[in-house]
Amino acid sequence: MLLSSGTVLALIALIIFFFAMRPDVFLSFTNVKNILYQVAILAIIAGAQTIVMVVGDFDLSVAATSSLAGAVAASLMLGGMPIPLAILVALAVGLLIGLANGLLIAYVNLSAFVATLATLTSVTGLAFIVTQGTTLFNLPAGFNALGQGKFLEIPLPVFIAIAISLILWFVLKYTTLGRRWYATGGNVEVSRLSGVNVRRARLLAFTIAGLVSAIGGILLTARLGSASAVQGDDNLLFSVAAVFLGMTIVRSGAANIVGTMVGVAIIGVMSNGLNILGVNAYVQQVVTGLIIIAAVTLSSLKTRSR
Amino acid sequence: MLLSSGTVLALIALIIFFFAMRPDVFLSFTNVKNILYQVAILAIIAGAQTIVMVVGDFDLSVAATSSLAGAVAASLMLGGMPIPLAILVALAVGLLIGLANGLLIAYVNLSAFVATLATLTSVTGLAFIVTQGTTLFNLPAGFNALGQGKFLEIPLPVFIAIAISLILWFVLKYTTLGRRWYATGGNVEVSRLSGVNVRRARLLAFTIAGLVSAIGGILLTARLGSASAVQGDDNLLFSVAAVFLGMTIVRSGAANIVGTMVGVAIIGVMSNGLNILGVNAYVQQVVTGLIIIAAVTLSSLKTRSR
Amino acid sequence: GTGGDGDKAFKVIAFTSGNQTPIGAWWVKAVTAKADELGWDLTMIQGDFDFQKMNPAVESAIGQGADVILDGYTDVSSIGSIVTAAKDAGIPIFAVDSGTEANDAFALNITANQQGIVDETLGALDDQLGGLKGKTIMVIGHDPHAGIRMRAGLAADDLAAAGATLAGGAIQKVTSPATGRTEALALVSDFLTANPGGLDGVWVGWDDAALGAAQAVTEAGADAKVTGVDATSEAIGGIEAGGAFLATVEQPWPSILDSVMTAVQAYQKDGTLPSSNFEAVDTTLVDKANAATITPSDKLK
Amino acid sequence: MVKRFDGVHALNGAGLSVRAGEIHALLGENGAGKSTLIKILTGLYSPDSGSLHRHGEEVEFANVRVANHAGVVALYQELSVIPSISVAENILLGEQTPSRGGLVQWRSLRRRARAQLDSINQRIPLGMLAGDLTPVQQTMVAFARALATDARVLILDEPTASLTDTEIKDLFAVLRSLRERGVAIVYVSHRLEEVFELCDRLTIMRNGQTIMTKDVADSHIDEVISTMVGRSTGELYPERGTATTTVALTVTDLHGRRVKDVSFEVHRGEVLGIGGLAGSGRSELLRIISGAQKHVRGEITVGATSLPRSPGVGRALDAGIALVPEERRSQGVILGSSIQDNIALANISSVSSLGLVSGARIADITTRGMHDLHIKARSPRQPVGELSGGNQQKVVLAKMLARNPDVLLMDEPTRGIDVGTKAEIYRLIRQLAAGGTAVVTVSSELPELIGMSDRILIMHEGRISGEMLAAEADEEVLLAYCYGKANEHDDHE
Ligand SMILES: Nc1ncnc2c1ncn2[C@@H]1O[C@H](COP(=O)(O)OP(=O)(O)OP(=O)(O)O)[C@@H](O)[C@H]1O
Ligand SMILES: Nc1ncnc2c1ncn2[C@@H]1O[C@H](COP(=O)(O)OP(=O)(O)OP(=O)(O)O)[C@@H](O)[C@H]1O
Ligand SMILES: [Mg+2]
Ligand SMILES: [Mg+2]
Repeated sequence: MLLSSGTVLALIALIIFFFAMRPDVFLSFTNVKNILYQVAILAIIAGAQTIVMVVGDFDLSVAATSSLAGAVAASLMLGGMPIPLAILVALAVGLLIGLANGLLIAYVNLSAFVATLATLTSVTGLAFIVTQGTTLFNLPAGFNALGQGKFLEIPLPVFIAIAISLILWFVLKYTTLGRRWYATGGNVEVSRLSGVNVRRARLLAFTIAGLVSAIGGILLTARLGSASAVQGDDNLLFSVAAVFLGMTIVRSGAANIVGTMVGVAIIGVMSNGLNILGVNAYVQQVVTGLIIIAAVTLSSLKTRSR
Repeated sequence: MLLSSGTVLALIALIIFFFAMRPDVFLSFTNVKNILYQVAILAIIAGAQTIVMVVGDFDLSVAATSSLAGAVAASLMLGGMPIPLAILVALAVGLLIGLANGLLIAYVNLSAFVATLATLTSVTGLAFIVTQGTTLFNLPAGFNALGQGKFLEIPLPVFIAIAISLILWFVLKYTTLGRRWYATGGNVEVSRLSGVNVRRARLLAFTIAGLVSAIGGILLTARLGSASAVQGDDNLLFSVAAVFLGMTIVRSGAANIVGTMVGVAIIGVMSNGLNILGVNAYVQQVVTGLIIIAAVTLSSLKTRSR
Repeated sequence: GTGGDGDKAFKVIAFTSGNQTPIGAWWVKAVTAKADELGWDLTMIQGDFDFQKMNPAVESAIGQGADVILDGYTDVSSIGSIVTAAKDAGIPIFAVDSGTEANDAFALNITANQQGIVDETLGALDDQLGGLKGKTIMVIGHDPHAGIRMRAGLAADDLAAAGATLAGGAIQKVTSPATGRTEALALVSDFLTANPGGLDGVWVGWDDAALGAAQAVTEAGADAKVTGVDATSEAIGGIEAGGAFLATVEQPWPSILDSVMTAVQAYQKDGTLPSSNFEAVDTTLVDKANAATITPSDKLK
Repeated sequence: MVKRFDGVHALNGAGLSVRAGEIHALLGENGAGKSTLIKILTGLYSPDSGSLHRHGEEVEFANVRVANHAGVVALYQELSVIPSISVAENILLGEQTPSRGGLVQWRSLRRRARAQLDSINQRIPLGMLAGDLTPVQQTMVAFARALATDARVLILDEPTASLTDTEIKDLFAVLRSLRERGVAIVYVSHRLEEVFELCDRLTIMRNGQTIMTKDVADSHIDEVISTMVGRSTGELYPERGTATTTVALTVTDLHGRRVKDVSFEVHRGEVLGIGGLAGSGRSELLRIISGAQKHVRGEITVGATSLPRSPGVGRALDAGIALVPEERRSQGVILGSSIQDNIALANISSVSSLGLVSGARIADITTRGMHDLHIKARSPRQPVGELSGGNQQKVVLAKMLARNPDVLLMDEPTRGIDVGTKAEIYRLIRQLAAGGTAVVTVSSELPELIGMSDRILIMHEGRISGEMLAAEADEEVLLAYCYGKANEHDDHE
């Protein structure tokens, strides 16, 4: 079933295309590693977005939260705080933002779009304040190693992204929490009337999304060795695009981790491939949009013909 | 009913607050004119967003479309094309982008989020190509007058924004097209079974939104006397925020022009007021998010207590 | 990485994050042309301001080996991971405008002298206003850009030292470069309504925002003067037109790039590294008098 | 119990007492307040005043979960399934999901779900997405979910509204066995025959008040009806009329996804009833004729004009064909819109000129529709979502009747409608027929089919398996047609 999905076909088509264009480079170990490295953090943030989209909402603040968490960690370490403590505080910041989102949405009944749009704005402001608008750098080498270190030639963020995806996949598939998320996303009203605590389910979804986004942001900071208020901004739109691409691979049309990772792969392969072909940056942007449309159209044609 | 809405209360509270802080300035003719001038273009783009949200969708490409239209007009005029013709071509570009969105969403059945996200990406790329990454300027004075000219001391864009809002208000309220849009947004299947051509309704909504966005973009270019690929970018999030703020003023919770304009006013008053008080830009961002949350929460409390 | 051996092509990695700006685009073209001319094996990486995408690409190129790395307009703070990778591989980085202070990340970084820029622009305001003492000047900056941040800070300090008042009590900040012009326009208009006639000058860290500030001054009918930095053709046009836009500053990018290239060639020949790793070159004030003779920064060939 | 919505009393002195081991019918007209009372019993609404006692002790249910924990469980009217998750998970939702240490016990989940489905005689694949089920199957899954909770008080709000006889029999068997086990069951239905067949006691509500509680054995159906309605009603079914000889609608050789080879004619002034089992293709047939669904081949002719292939609903409406769809909430009305906006929706061209809508004309047709159908609402501006189920259904009818269609297709038009209103609707159908409209109604209730139609078609697996004049119809023969068994002698399977 998976293989016949249009999204997967689109990914395969992209890989074949780029491989045909540059057989010497595209599927080389270095380049594949490169692609993985480039999408590792997007994969984590898209994982966070997946959870929220499973419960039928959006989180526009994922990327901003990740930037703030990275900035907080960096600023604390520069202030002399030990690495593990700084990371913990940054994770707590992500968790709290997620909690705030969750409370506003599940308990104050704001629409997820407005609430997270507002948080996005405020959180970006906070990140500017924390970084004083600059790029914080000169972070401890031990911290940077988290993002830049390698194990068996493969960068650590790749392993971390895989681990987080596996955990999220497991949670979504095998835990009661995950199933409640899916139920809530399928139909809030029915879930509520059937005794699912939908408020708590949504609260938890946003809270965990905040936490996972923070992990992504901290890793991005370690990976770049620096933190700025806006770094990783495009992770927002790309994370949503990845989840949407992935939703088409299952029959129910619900967000799911496997699909999201296929979506992330499409985005990564596309951007790396276009770079390798040396396509002009502006043209790349035009083409990126077209490829997203083609991929999703392909998937929806497939779905309809079933 | 209107006056008791939380969003309207929030607007009044903001006005009273800023007036109390700077009674000499805030409600002066110059400053009110200033606020109107500052929000005129946002009002137009938010009008476009309102239409699309009435049919129950989103358009992430409004701001990008407006930038491209402005860039196209500028580049054609610099190439020697007469002003009216260049404007017409730019409007046609907006219309075509809207049409493309509409076809993808209504006929290819893509989700509005993905489709307009993809258009946003491609259209931004096109705008970079049209401007070659630079800022186009030295536009004909006759063109710039559209954005900078005044009538009775009041800048032309204010009149244009008011005219467009009135037209959209009329269309949404009194025409069969507006009825069909609201019905489609209320329930696609019910509308279809009631004989509404929902595909055409959605197609038209996106197409008109594209056209109206283009008007906004052309005016922005005339107002600044220059065009760059990204100059109206923040209009996207602000337009969505304005529509959402406005949705809370009607009982049905549907998007509506009056509400959107209240939303636009909140955003305009807030940013002007904070500037006048000399609040730091980063703190402004934090406060903006909080005010949006406060306004929407106020409304939802109101609604629930009914 | 030692100097070239002569038998194999000299391998160069070049990267810039700012290829969506005219100057970044010019740098890409100029470096590519130079590499063609000298027969270098050039890998050009363009980052669209997205370090998450650019840094891994550069580091992977480093992993495949190179003799020299060229950096254009990417602040040192954003490329920590590249610097580490380059150091580990023993490849020197030669940079144009990639930090405002000496930094041992680079074998050489040449940039414009920020103090010089501030001296020139404030000098122009001083002349125009007949002294800065007691005048109210607004300073508009943009923190994420290291150069703008530094010169805005210097300008604010120097203004205070000269006895001028900083409008709004602090540096005014633009948050997004995309909307710099509209943000500056709103900042200045709102300040002018709140304080009619209360502004003598506006010092802006870069031309795009300065153009917005100048427009606000004109629209408010105020007589404040505005200065910018960059010498874009639009700014030069504004200066020539003799409105609120008083002056801007030309930074000599072509000659800076030439100097960097000379240093690279020296390194290619026998492995000599420049004696100093930082150089801040002087700039030229552009005002009504010389505007016609300046090549705008977005029209560099 | 007292409960007000916007100052209007939905409940105004309602009370109910249910004993363990009884099936207690809760009856009343549409909008009498039955569903509201049930929502209070299960913690979904909090009453403005009134109290709740369980085993003699006062209790308060803050939300549905608290009520469920106390053993009070409801199958709500219009409640359905979660389309995007599997059948098994739908049956054991939320706290019912077997788990250990936060992990779902999939095996035990399947076993228990299977057991629940077996107990109601359903063979639905557990792994299927609930959204892929037929409406009937969805109802059965929702029912299985209510049974899975081990409730001591089980409340069913019109569970049989969309079921056919087989499922109803299975359901009754389960309810009787639950009664044996001492479960208290509250049963809301507008099908009074069911009440007399199944229930022990009944409580009747009117205008938010409890009017009477009685043993079923001591009650008579006419008394129940007149108590409910507050007046005595005449015959349920009006006299049949005389159909004309003018053909209004001809369907020839129609093939759809499930519909096969269907041909028939309806005359002006005729009421044609279509019966059959769940999933026999009746709904699809009506949807195809109304332009809502595409067909593979076949011809549809209205009067003299032949409709183009897949005309779309708009063209079919213009040709004079109107459909009252079976799922009112997802197909019939926009719940968030007002009554008048819903009615205007199907009549946009007649309430507008030159693309502009006329508020006066909308008010006009709305007033007429609300009056003709006795729609109970505060005002034409009230959102349809706030109306009781039966009144929502009347809005759907009003919307289509305002078009004065030549051919009116109705899919289960009396589903969830009280007897009084049913009688009104039957009269209305007759009135329309007398005015020359050809009426095609699908119904799963055989008595209704016989009572209201002139002629009856029965469908079986997409084909027409039998035809009969209503006046000569016999329930047993019709039922045999429903199972496709009628023509045994010429059907050698
Ligand atoms: N959420 C609500 N807001 C406003 N009014 C409501 C709401 N829910 C119910 N009502 C009103 O309360 C009254 C009782 O409705 P209820 O749904 O309890 O009736 P019912 O007896 O279940 O009818 P039916 O047999 O048609 O389902 C109706 O007049 C209805 O319009
Ligand atoms: N097995 C199935 N899988 C998916 N959809 C189905 C299935 N069976 C029926 N449906 C859908 O359910 C709707 C009703 O089905 P259909 O017209 O066949 O039944 P019907 O005779 O009206 O019976 P009822 O509506 O009482 O179930 C149709 O839209 C049909 O497409
Ligand atoms: Mg009810
Ligand atoms: Mg049916």
